[in-house]
Amino acid sequence: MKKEVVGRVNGTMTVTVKFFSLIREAVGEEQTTITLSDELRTVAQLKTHLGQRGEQWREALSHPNLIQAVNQRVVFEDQLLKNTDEVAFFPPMTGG
Amino acid sequence: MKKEVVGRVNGTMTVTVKFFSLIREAVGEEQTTITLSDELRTVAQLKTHLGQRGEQWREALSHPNLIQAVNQRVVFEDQLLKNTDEVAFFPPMTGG
Amino acid sequence: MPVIVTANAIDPGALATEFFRSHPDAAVATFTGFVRDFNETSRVQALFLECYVEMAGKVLTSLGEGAASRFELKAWHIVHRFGTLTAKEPIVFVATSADHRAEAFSACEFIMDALKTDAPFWKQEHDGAKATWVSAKLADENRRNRWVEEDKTP
Amino acid sequence: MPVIVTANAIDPGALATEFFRSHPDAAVATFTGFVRDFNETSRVQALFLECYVEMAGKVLTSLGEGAASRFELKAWHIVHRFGTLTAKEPIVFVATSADHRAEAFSACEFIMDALKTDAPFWKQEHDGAKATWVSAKLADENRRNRWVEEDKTP
Repeated sequence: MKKEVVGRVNGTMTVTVKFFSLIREAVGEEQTTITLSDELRTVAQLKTHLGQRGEQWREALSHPNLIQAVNQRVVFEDQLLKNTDEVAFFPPMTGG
Repeated sequence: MKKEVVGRVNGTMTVTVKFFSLIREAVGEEQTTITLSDELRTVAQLKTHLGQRGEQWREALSHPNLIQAVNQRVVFEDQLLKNTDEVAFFPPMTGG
Repeated sequence: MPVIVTANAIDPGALATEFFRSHPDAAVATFTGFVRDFNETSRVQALFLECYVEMAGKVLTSLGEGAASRFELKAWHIVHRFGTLTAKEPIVFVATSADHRAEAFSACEFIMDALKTDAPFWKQEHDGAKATWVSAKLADENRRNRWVEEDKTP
Repeated sequence: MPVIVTANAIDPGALATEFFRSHPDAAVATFTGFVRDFNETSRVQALFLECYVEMAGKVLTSLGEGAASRFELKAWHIVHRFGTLTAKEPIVFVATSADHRAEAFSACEFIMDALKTDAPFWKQEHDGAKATWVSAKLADENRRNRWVEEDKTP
């Protein structure tokens, strides 16, 4: 709650993006923060945006088996993002 | 082996018969010894023989679900008996 | 010894601990049965579990060896109690280990299903007022037969 | 707490002992997974298990609650390790208790199958020379889908 209010006061809406396993290794980061805009409101748009960081990013995020989660739930690409959402990208899971 | 030799020395061939659960309660005995003969060579003949001990015996041993084992293996009624065999009669099992 | 048939109390926690220590294979399944404290009609205060001990040892060994061969087990253990038990006491403990979980689970369930219909134990429930021999269940017979059906498939 | 996701070593013997003590229901099934000491091509010396911790807790809780409702469980417990493990160390422990063994077994196997494909853990095997991310298996996907098929039956 508090976080969201702060975001609005600052006039920006942000999401935290996390990367795991192969995707984390490919992009070379564990976590980043992205500011939402009218052109950046869905998971698909977030992927396109991050892909502009370089070929490694574009390849990793266009992997056909990539899974995306918002607030710890697996979602489709057209999922709308809102302020303070936690987005995560990772390959198929292999626990147990 | 030794037991079998002793049986033959004595000139008799015997089987031990054990009863369990409902069958044990119905016949009022846990165990008995029966001498085999030309007319008493199969499990079916043993049941008929024991049935002569009384109505309780006859009823218990003619129960449709009765199971018979010889030397700890479940067998059919036509199983041939030999000296020192261990025969057992019991109802369907309910362990586990 | 992979089979124990005993009139003494069994400790499934200790049995599981020892099995895990001895057989840390990729997949380990266990099953433990405890005395019910209720039946269809009343509260169960005690359970008398009659056993044909010599035959029980043979049958359980044969079931374990059959499961080991059929499901490619690395190890297995079957422990079955008999005598007089009170509600919530452990009756039976089965453990199976294998390279893959499907085999460990199937073997453990197969052993339990086969044990129910093939191992010479008979339950008598005591509710204080009376003692009642438990009837064999058709459901158990049907579960047992699932594995026989599978035997027939080519 | 029915779900534990931890970087510390887990003790399946102690977990089983505690579960049996707390939940001596008629039928109790457990599954324990240990680190393999081999893979398709070589000896595994260590396993790095990466975890999205916040999501793992949510997913495992949801799986446990789903299994409890679907299989009428009396109790359940899921413990999953992450971090760096050596060969033969325990990774995962699942326990389920129910009035009947079919439900306890099915729930335990369902949780394991669903956990393999739905819980955010990633295995990386180290054989000394190199580190290899483990690929998701089609067999696991198929086992997971068995339960979805069943969902559809009337």
